[in-house]
Amino acid sequence: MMLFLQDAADAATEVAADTAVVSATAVDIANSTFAGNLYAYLIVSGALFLLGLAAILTRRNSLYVLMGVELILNSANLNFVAFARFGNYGLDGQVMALFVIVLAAAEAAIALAIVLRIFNDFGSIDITRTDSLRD
Amino acid sequence: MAFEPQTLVTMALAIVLVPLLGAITQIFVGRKLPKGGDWLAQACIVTSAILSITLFVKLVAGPWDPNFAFHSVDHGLSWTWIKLFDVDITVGILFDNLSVTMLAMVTIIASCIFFFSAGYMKGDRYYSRFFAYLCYFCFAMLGLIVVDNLLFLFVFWELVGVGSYLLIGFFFYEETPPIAAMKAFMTNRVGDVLFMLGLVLAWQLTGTLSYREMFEVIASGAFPVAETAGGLETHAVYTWLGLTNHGMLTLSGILIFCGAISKSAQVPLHVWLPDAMAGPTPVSALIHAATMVAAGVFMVGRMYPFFTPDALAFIAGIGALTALVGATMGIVMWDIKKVLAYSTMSQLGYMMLALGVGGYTAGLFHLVTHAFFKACLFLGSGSVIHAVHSQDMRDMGGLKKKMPVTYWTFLIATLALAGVPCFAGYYSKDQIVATAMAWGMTHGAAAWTPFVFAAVGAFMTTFYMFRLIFLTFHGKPADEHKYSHAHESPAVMALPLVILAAFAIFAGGSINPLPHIEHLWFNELMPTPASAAAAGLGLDLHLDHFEHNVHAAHYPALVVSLLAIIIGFFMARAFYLKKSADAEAWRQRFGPVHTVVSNKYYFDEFYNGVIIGGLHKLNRSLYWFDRNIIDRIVNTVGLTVRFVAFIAGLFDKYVIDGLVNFWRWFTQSLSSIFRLIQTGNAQSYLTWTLVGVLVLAFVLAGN
Amino acid sequence: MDQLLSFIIFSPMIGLLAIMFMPKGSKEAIRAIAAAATFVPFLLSTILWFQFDSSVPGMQFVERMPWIDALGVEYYLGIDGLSVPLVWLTGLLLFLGTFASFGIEKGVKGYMMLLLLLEVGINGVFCSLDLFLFYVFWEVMLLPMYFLIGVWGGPRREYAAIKFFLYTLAGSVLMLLGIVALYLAASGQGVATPFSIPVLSELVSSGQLTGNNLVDQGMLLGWPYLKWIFVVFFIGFAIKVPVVPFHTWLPDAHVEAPTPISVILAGILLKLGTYGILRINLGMFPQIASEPAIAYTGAILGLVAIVYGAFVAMAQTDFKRMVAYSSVSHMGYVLLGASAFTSAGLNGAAMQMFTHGTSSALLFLIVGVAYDRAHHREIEGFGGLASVAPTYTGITTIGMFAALGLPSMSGFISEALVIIGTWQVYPLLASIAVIGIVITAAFILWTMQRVFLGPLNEKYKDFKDVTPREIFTMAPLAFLCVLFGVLPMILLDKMELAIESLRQLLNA
Amino acid sequence: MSETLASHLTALKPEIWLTGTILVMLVLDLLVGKRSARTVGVFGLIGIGGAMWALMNQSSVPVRAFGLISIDTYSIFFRALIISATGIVMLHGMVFRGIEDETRAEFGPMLVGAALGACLLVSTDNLIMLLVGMELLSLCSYVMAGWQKKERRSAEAGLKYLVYGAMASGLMLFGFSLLYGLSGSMWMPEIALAVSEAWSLGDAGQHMIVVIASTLVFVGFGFKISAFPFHFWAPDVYEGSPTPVTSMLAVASKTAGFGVLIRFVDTVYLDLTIAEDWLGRFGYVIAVLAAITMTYGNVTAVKQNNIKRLLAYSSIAHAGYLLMGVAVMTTATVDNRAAVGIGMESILFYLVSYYIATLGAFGCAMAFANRFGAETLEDYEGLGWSSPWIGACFIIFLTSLVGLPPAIGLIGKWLLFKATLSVGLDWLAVIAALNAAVALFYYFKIARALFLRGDTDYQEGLASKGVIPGLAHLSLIVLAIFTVYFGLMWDGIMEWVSEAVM
Amino acid sequence: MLDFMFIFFASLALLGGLLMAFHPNIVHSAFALVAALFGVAGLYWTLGADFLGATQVLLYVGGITVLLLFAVMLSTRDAARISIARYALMAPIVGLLGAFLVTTGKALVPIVRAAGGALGPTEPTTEKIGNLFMDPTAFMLPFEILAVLLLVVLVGAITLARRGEEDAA
Repeated sequence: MMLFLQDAADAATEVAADTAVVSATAVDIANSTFAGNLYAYLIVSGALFLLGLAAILTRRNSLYVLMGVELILNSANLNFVAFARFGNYGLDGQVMALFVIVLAAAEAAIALAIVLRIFNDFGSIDITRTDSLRD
Repeated sequence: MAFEPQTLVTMALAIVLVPLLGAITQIFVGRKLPKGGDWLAQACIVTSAILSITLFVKLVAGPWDPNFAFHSVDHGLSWTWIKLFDVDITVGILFDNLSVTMLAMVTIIASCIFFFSAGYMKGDRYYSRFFAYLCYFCFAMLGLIVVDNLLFLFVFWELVGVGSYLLIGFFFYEETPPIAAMKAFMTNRVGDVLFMLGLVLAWQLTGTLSYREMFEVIASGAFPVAETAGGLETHAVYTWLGLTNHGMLTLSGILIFCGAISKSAQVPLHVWLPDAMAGPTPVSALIHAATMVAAGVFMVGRMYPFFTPDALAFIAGIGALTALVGATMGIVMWDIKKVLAYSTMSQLGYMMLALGVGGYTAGLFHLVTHAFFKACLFLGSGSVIHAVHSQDMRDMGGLKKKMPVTYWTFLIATLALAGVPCFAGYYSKDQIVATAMAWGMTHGAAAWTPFVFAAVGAFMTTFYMFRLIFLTFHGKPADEHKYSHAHESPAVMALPLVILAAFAIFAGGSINPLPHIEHLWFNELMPTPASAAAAGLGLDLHLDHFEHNVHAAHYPALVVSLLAIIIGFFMARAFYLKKSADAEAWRQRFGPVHTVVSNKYYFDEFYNGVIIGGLHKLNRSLYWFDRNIIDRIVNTVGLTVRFVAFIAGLFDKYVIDGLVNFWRWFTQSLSSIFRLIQTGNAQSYLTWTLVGVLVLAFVLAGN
Repeated sequence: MDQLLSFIIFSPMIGLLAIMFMPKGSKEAIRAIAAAATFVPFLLSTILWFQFDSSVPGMQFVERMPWIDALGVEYYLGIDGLSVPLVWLTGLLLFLGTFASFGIEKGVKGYMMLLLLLEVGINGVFCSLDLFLFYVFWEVMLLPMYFLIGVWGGPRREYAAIKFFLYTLAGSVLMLLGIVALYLAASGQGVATPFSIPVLSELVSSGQLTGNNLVDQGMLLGWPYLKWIFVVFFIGFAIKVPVVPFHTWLPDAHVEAPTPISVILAGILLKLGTYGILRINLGMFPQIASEPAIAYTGAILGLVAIVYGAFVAMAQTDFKRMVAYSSVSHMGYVLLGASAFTSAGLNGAAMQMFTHGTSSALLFLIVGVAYDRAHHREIEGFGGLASVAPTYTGITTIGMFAALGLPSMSGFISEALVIIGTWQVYPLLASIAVIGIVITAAFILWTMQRVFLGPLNEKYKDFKDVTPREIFTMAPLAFLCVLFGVLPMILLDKMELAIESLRQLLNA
Repeated sequence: MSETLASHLTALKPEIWLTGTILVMLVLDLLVGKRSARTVGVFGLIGIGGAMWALMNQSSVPVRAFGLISIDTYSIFFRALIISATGIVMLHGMVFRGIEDETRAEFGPMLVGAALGACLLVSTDNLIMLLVGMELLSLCSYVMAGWQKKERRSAEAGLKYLVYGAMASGLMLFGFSLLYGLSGSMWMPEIALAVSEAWSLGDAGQHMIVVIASTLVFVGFGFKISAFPFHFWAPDVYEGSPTPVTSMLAVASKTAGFGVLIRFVDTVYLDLTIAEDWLGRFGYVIAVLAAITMTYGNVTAVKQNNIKRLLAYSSIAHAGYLLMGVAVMTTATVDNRAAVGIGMESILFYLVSYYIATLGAFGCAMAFANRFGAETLEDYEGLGWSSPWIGACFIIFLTSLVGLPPAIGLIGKWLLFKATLSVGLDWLAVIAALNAAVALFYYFKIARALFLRGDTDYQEGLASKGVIPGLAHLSLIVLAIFTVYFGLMWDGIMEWVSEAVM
Repeated sequence: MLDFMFIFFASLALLGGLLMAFHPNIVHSAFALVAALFGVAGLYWTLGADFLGATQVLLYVGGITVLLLFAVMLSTRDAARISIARYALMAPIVGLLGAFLVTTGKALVPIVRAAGGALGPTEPTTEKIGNLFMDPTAFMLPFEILAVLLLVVLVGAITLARRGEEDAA
């Protein structure tokens, strides 16, 4: 798994070079209705945030909770990148987003290990059923 | 002065402490000594006796000075017991005619009784301990006599109480003696705390507790402490009570006298004395006839200048009542010792009466003479009891033949007690009646009561004493079996009887039936001291008038006394010797009265039922209160919680102990509620968290 | 011996450490060490007693050094006439208590260690002149006591221990409040040592410390700031004494506690409360203490304790509970005497602390002997023990008479002084207080009669008389009861100057 | 550049020690394998000792490393607590029977990893570094919580911790993004400027940014310190986790949480230009949360039966007490920043006392679990007699936790109360005092079970012989001694703390 | 062009998110999540974050695929059940939070716009980011720490998971 992550990092660099074609010019941005509008990004990120929460709050499968968290993280990342871009804040936002992505992956790895244990021990990954620890 | 002050003090200390030494030795090693160490105790008391008699001869009989007084304090011989900023208690030795005479009397009687006891108590399981207790008692009694200080008098006063407690309860392994002992001590305790209050008040009035200084301060009319005493309450209470210096002095006097009421078995605290007869007879003779009970009289005599006329009137009243009440009860008793006990009570009443009506000399004189003949009577009764192993007079009779020594000595003492002329008791008793009469003459109306009571009492005294003699020594033996085993007591018991009988005759110091009162030895030595209270308060006691009346009353009183004796004797003879009058019929005739009297006026019932019973009830309710109210009020938040708990019925078992449990219950309930959130369901945790986030956001966003 | 006090306080720690490293099983050795470890402070405090110069006013054997500079806390020890007898009594009772504890078989090691720790705390309280130090020592006593009752106690020990703990904890929390309040006021004024008792006393009594800097005009909820502190301290100490509404922990604690612990509890721990009242309430806030209403309240509380305690004691069927309630009654004299502000009253109060320490300790030892042999304490369940146990009865008689205040016993002196002192200011209260004397005599004699006198209860015909070890624990106390009854000045002399300066302070 | 790098690295010596320790342990794990898990542990201990040594040698002159870390007395203080706690936990982890021997060797790296994360967390003032540090700490903790193989409760604890932690960090991250949007920076001082500007000059909408961002950020911190209402995971996770992990969570993790919270509050909110209005509002909320947290923790603890769960609630309650200090800090005004110092000082001191006593208490719980398999109050009955040393230590720790003399806990509470009173938060002090009374109950339930209940006979437990178990026990005794010693001689701690506060 | 990209990716993200959150079948949900994440990656590109977008695609899609595999393996039918009550509970929470977010966003936009001024052209970021990661005064430390983190966490995860396998066996 470690190797996988390192590979992934290398691959990402390459892909990034290829996708440079889609980078926009100032004119493009000035002309775009949505892509040049911070509101639009914020609405998307907010919606993702709320959808993530909704998943966390409604789904009993513990994997959903994790997926919901991923959505929340992504919404935050989107914020970072959007703010960095529109506020001309530099690269900090993107760096943060990068860290978050890696951390989320690590988290997912642990989550899977734990969920596996839960499934073995409880025979279910229903988060409402793992309640042997309670008052 | 025959002795150096130093010597006198040494002798005084020896008199007091040698018996203590004997007591300590006896209690620790007595059992291991040959003959149980009785010789040691006897040696101790004889040492004291010899010293006392020496003192008596040298100090009293030698100079024959009515004003003789030796204060060791004057010679720098004193002991500072407690010295604080405002409390200075310095004790010294006070020898005057009264104390030296008392010393001699007590030691002589005690010596007799020590020897008598050696016979009487022979073979007892705790033989040596008995002597230890006796020694201890003597130590306390002698200490009481020689000190010059009211507080120390109080100290020894209590110690004689302890001696009495130990000795009454000597047969502690039996049912009644310990109870009687406790009763005696408790009754005395009641009087003693009042005494103590009186003492404290006196101390506050005068700033000292030394007799002489107290009298000086009072006589000077300056009550230093009383006037300067401030404090929140003092002022308010005194004002409220309207107490003046006069009033306070009277109050103090009465309170001090309360000590004597219990100690000298005056009504209404006399109930312990008859019960105290549960102790061994020598003890009754020494303590409950001759010495300790007389300590009350001694104390009143000592404090005589302190008492205001009002206080003295109170004393007289109590004394008169006691004289009569005691005598009436003496008539109806069957127990030989009880008769003597009530007789003692009655005689003590005479003494108090005498002191109260101004017959200082008469009262104290009677104290001395009475001590001898009453001791003799008790020892005689002890001899009888020893012989027949019973105390009930209905089991006796005809013992005159079997026990001649006992009989004759007993008879002599009886005559002395009845006040038959030429016997010691006559001189003192006659004076009492005369003084009482004079008091009546001086003050008129109600003031005649003491005299009347005294006269009636004199008649009764003769009656019950001869009733005793006739029933015991004359007539036919009631119980042949007991009679057959009866025998004269051994010499060690008989000799003391004889000695005491001799004193019963000669202690009056005269065998002239019509003496000039002033020339009786006692009157010469112990004239009535001037009343400090009257001097201080500026009261006129009309002493001249009173003196005159005493003279005037002398012969009328004598006649009355003699009449009473004669009537008493013949009535007793008629009822009990000749059986010409039917005692039973008379008893029926006086049915209700008899019932009341033979039930001792229901004093015991009153005390047991109302006071002690009430006390127990009170105690138990207070304890209930303590467990159920105080504990809970303090512990719980209050009754409300308890009430709610009761109503709810859910948690009243939790309210067993208040705060602890209430608090526990409270937090536990809250805990149970809080725990409901902790369901173990992670999703609900997340939900709650988000709710929390929302609330926080709202609170932070709100104004 | 400049550090004599420190030695007295901390010498038991050496024994504690030694015991700590003893194997659990060697009970005899542990007992021996404990006895030695309590003997050392006893010896030292005896030296202290004789070294103490009663003709010099003020604190002696002072040790003073900074401790926690941040707060101005000092390690400040010293004694005056008020504390010397109590320190000595502590040494004695702990020493005797150790011997009395030889009968304990369970957890000897822990027991002895706790006992030694307790001694450290008690002596520390008596010697501390710094409130912070005072409080620390005060609390050091709390836990050992809790465990000593809770572990080695009778059947309901847990209940009793927790009750004891909660009550005294409440008391000490109040005390802490007071200390903090004083600290805030003093440190706000820039006092360098805001915990020092002498410094604070000086400031408070000279009116320099009023709390004005904290609250408006020095008033808080209508009362002066200092008065609140006074009240808080008073209640804190009153719980320990215990004064009547706060006394219910005492009987339970006593009944459940093992004998030696009862001895120490009654003999010393209760004195801590009255010591605190004398030292802090009266010594530090004389103006407030001598306000008529406050003084009168104190006197009435004392009176209620005397009379009420005696009455309730009489209702007891449990020997030990009776003694416990009698303690309530006896401690009332201290409060009553202390509230009178007369020389006699204050001296009586101070002396009562000592005399009650000896007599009640003796009584508890006596109860312990009976309980050891009969395994119950029902007064009615005995009877006639005097026939089989004469020595025991003899010692009991002395103890009982000492407790009922018989002249020639120490209790009389102190009670009489209290009554004398009180009468000067509160004659009414003094007259009511004597009811307590009568009732005390009644229940004591009644108990005496039911337990020792009368026909022998056949159940106890094999009742063993006291053993030499028991005599060794009881005889010194009996001797002291008599000694100070006959020669009270030995004791009063030590205390007099301290009391006199207190009195002058109060009557200023 | 290499010189710079070297100087940066010098400033991070303790962290390098820790990292090295992780690597050495992992390598050793491969080399000596399962046979000698303790050898690995010993190396771990040595490494932690080295880190501690390096830390103690750090100069108190503030240094910035890597542009993200500020090494100052404040961070030294927190890192000292964290690293030393890790050492003790490591020691306990080596003997705890709940951790199977075959996985014991891997446990060490997790622990040290968590410590590394915590150290970074408390030293940084950059949000990125903060996030990485916190996640390192969290992720290692998730793993450790679920470490016990045969215990399904452990897995459950892991899951719950993970789920809760993931969401909390997600929310916090979202909050960060808002702050970033507001200020354009990840650096706290700059954020502070933006926040104060937004609050003092902005309209209601801008206020809302601050509010929402703060709330969301506080979720992340609140989760770490287990403050109400972000504490829900704590009882379950504390109970389910292996005991040494529990103490790690209760001590190191919470300490780190407070370290970062205080820094955040101090830097972002207490900037001199911040509008007092906001601070008052925030402070009020913190104070209320403090009150609720301590009350909730204490009251709920009363009915607990499982020792670890009970201690978990107590740890929540202590978080409440500590929050009191934060509330005190927020009462500072522009003119008078004294309250910051007072509040911080009291928190830091309390943390020390909490650190010692909680480590000790959980250590004792572990020892009892080890020897007797005891977990509940019933199991504990009479065990004090069988293991008197541990029992006595336990009592001492409880004494400290209640705040009774002569333990250090008293001083901690005293300082907190004093601080609270001195800034006029009287009601909070009163609630705290009431709470102390409640706390007595359940703490003494333990004491009672240990010594007063059950038979006092000696019960045979599993003996643990050897140097390491001996050391583990010794650590408890040393902690107990510290508890009392520092309770009496707390001058040194006080100095250290005030130095850390600057 | 950008608008189109935005609309496309935004729709992808939102629809993916919606499906993920509400589709009863976890497999579908997982694929929806992949779509959503991909959409977000696209949005990064529209924002000029080329490297980030690429990382998003590679790492997330890779990670989530693994996640999915396990999910399919493990999920049980009952776990997928959706309770109406939960929705009822969720709705107000999410709604209120949404309202908060709207106000926040409205206030944030002008601030950010003011700070940013006129938008410049986007530039390739990969090199810059790489430099940042290697700059000791920038993000070198977190980057290195991240390596440690991954190492430790993966060892941990493996240990946990391996034991899980042993248990299952």
